[in-house]
Amino acid sequence: MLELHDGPLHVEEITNRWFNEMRDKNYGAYIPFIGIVRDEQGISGLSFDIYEPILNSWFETWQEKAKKEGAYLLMAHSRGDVPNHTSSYISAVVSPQRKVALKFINDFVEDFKASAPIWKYDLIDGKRVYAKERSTALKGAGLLK
Amino acid sequence: MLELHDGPLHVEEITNRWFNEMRDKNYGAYIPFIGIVRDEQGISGLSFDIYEPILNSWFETWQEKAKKEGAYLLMAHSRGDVPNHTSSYISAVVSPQRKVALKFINDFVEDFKASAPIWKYDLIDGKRVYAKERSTALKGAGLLK
Amino acid sequence: MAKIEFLGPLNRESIEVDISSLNDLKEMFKDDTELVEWLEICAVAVNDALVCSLDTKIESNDKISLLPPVCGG
Amino acid sequence: MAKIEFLGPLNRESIEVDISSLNDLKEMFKDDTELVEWLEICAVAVNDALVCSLDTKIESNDKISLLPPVCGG
Repeated sequence: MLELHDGPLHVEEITNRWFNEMRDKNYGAYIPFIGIVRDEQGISGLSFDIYEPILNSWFETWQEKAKKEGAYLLMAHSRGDVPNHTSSYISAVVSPQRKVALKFINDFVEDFKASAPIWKYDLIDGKRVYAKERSTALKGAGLLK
Repeated sequence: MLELHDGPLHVEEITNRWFNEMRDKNYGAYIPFIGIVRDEQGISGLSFDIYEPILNSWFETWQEKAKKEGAYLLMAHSRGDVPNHTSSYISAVVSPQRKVALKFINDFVEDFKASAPIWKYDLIDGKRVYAKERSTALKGAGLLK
Repeated sequence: MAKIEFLGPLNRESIEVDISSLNDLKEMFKDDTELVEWLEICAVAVNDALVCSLDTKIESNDKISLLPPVCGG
Repeated sequence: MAKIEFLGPLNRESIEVDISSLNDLKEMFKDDTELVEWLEICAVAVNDALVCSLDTKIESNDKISLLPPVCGG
């Protein structure tokens, strides 16, 4: 399940809802990863653009991978502005098996950072500044150069 | 922080409380691992004995390890009976850095399974049956044989 | 006409172009001084699938997206 | 007297014994048929620290704990 929200995520509502949807399905492990915006380098928050068609297909590919191992993935992400100390990103995995769940939360979050078509901006003095140095070029980058 | 509870854990109360205690401390990642009792092989639940003095020192050793990398660990575990589809175990890590958090949640949970002085029983027809086959001998086992 | 989308920080209006392959698009962009530095780091999707070859054929009504480096989360 | 604790599924009352090392304890337990199969898989802690040597000295008031295989979570 993939959900996009305008502005910061309501962490408790989302993680509790997911837990309650999954608790009776006989999974043995539930691991949410909650990303929280850090107050650093004078930013007041972050802001995000998302390209949904490719995000959806990227997510579905991972969901298929999880399904093959009996696991299930959930993800929430913010669009637009997200102030410091609030959350912009939650990913979670449920699995009957602990080791499968631990492996998926690591691999899924790492691939998310490298592949999900989401652009991050620092909010500085009310302006959006593209976080270019922290961003990762996608596969095939430079094709038109 | 280590907390022990009689009976099943109140997952929402615990994970929300931890999140709210940590959200303003400028950690970038919060990862709780929630263990849920699976309905399998005719059990009605699990039951646990805990030896607190060694659990506490084991946990403190891990907390020191986490501190060196700027991370912080939290853990809750049940004593006594825990019915199917409820939680007996929650571990969590917070860290400024995603990769440190992902590594700690994996290594901490795995060492917990191998080293924490907790004994598990299946609840079958109202009786406690020691889960011997699923248990792991501690370091130095067999010294007195 | 194929549609070109400039995503995220590229922050440009979409355009419609008459091309038959990505090679044509590369040729078209080569004098766009503002775009040149972005082209080195942008990936390209045709109809929402990333592509790796300039020989990729482009049909009328295809959607071509330029994707700058990403950083979700 | 040192105190011996039988933890978890060992499910026995603690006892007090007069010994000077874990070797003495091993000797004491060797005819306890009920305990023998457990001793192969139990770890031993002295004053809540796991130990690996039978030569470990035992003082009066020490606490010795027998810990069967564990499975938290």
